[in-house]
Amino acid sequence: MQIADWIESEILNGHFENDGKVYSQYQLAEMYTINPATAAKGLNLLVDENILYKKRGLGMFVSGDAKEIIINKRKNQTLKRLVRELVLEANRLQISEIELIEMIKMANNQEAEQ
Amino acid sequence: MRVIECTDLTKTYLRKIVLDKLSFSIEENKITGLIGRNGVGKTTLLKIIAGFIKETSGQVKVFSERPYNNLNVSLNSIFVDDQMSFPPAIPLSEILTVAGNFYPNWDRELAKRLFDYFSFDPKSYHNRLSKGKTSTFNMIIGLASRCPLTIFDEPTTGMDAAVRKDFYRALLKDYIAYPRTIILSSHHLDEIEDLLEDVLLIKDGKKQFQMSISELKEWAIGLKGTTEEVLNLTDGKEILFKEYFGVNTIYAVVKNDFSEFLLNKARLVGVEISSVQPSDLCVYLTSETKGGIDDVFNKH
Amino acid sequence: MSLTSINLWETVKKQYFFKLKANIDAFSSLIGIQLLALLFSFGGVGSVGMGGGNFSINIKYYSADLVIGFTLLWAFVTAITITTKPYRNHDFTFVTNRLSSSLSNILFLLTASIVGSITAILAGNLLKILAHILLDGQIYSINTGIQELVMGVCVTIFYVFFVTSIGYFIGTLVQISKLFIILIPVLFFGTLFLDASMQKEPFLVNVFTFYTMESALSLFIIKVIVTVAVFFTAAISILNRMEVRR
Amino acid sequence: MTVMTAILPLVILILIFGVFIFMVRLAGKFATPKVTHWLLFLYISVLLLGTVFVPFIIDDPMSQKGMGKVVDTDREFSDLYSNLNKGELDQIDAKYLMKESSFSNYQNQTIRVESSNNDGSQILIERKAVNDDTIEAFIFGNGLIIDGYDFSRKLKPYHLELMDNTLTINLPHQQDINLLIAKADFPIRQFTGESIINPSFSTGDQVVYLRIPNNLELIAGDHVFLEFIEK
Repeated sequence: MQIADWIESEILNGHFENDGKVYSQYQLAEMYTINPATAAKGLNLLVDENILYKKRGLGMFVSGDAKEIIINKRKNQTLKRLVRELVLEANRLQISEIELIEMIKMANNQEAEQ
Repeated sequence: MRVIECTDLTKTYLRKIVLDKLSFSIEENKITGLIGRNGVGKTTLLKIIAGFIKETSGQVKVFSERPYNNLNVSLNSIFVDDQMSFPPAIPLSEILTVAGNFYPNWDRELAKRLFDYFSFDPKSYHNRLSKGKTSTFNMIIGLASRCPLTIFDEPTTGMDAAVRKDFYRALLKDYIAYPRTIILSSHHLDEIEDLLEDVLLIKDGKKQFQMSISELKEWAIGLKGTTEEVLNLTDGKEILFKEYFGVNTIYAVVKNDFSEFLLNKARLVGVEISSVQPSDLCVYLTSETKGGIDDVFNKH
Repeated sequence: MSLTSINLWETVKKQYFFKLKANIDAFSSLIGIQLLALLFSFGGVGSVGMGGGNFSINIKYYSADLVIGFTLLWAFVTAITITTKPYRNHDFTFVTNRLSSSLSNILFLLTASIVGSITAILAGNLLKILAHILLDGQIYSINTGIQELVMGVCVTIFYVFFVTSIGYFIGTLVQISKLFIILIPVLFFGTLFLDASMQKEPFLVNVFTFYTMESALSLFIIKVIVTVAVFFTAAISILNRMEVRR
Repeated sequence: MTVMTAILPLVILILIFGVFIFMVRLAGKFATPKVTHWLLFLYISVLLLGTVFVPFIIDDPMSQKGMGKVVDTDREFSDLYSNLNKGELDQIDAKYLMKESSFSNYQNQTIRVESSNNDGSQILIERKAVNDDTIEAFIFGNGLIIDGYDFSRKLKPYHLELMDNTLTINLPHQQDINLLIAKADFPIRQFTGESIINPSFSTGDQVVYLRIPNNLELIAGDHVFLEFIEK
């Protein structure tokens, strides 16, 4: 559901503030040349995860704690999956756990310098 | 309100069953993709819906009326395909005016702008257009007529990629502005996937399935890994498609009714899990052999 | 999306004007045909030779007979062509059902008959003038007054429309199966030769005289109208069951 | 041979049909709508022009040129003959008088009348009361009625020749008359009963009417039937 992911990242980098209005399904459909129903489904997904809430007749709005929900959702889903794949790849290359941690630390430092 | 309702629709041509007890219905103001292999009866179905040919048995209702020889159905629907024929004596610009007389919701402005955008010469004649140009012109007629039921039967034959993209975008924009029921019969499901809301898949004259595009995207799952790992994961399940890679790795497609737990376990064991594109899924579901064209080559 | 509805006659009207525009080249071939007929009838439509004691008389008759004959042929061919698949498919691109398509065809054929008849009769006049100017000899005109002209046009319209109904019916039969393309001529010439060889008055000749020898105008009109109605209704009911744009 | 004649019309018919289809196809192909509109407009205007001018060019009805519509040919013939027999020339319509001539100061006592028409000609003789040595000759004819219209004007009258005492009546040499007649079209003819195949055609002979001086003696030559009028 690229629509849902896209809106989440837009919220994370602040394009949609809290309680701000989000694009309607038709605007999204227009932008992405996708069927409005598909866009609506994406929006409803976010409503189920109460990242967004619906005001009857007005459209979709970013809920207050949208950011936190997205962050820990991504944390225990996407981040965990990436870590698992990391570990798997390390086993295949017979890299010990210590070495792996070392590599993560190095990467972290490089990231911190930027 | 259901625009189209078919129950046990059957059509036979000289003892060859083309449609075999096909039942489905299409809701109002939805874009439905009619997908199926060549000669599976898509065009026949559409011509029955448009009221051009008679059903052998079963029942068809369009706008809750039998479409055959029905004036109101003809007024509120338009059938666009590459055999759409216009009188040779009428130049293109005049065909637009004629269409304007016939269709109540005809948008002259839109037709004119599309006509100029795709740089048609008003003086030229329909039977002298190239294949792509013909499809483009027919598409303009289909779009501008704004019929409550607009049927496109392989509308993009002969169109180049750019024109196809324009067509899909124009179709969607006009659909958003003036919602109507649209049936798009096509082979390029991958191209029109995003446009569709529902997909109706036909195989051997029967309905394989009818579901929304988003469900279809999560309907099946691809497993790639060592042969015995994948096989024991998928035992007891109907394998829709399998392909062998290298020594003993295999890629198999099955219906996705695994629990999240099982999927994690599989990943741990090194089985790659990937989603299946709807267009590929439809190909797998409608192919005669499980292995696709490779079966032809590795038969011996 | 709100549905609109339409009544039959509105559609027929729209289709009729569409047909006039679409089949314009039928009229250009009408002109070609009539000019050809004029050319052929330059030598006189009929000629009679007589002899008295010491004189011989050669009379050449000039009238629009040949032009009308060719116009009948043209009408027959036009009626057949508009029942063929491409022409019918033109209707089904837009809004139609089989009845409205047939009715607009009939209205078109009526217009063609009227235009064909008027031009044919007037062409007859043209012929007389040209004959007078170009050929030596004084041309004598017997009762070609306005009153005859009008009656001529009306009767010719009936004849042409009568022929179009036959053409339309035959065209429809051919649409049922191509076999009729062979069957109808065989039947037509067959009965002619068969009866002729049996010295019996051929059936078709009787049919022909049934109309052409009818000297009472009102009776003639009734006969033609009834026959036209029969042929067209038969054609319509057949076409109503025909599948289209296979 | 009969098969040939039966087949021939068929072949011609098919030929015409072929030419015809070719014409339709040809006309259809290059005639774009604009051309056709122009063609139609031009053609119709030419036709209308023709219709307007027809009456002026074709002399119609023919009555203006002495060839009026003869209503009842038989009755008219009988009237003609009865008047002739009674010698009342002035009763006869001028259109029947084809030629009038006279031979003055004929001195001889006798005159021999003969004719070169070997089926014989009929001659009416009126003996005048006076001897004025002049012989008047009248030739009457109702020679040619076609479809009820009198074309006898077209016929050349007998040729009279007086040589010393013989009056010879010579038939005009062979005459070929070509007529162009504009007829009603067959749809009209169907109701007016006219026909183009066998037009009603009647021709009577020419009659020679002589007025001779009282004392002139007549000798009947060959091929001649003399009839004297009692007045």
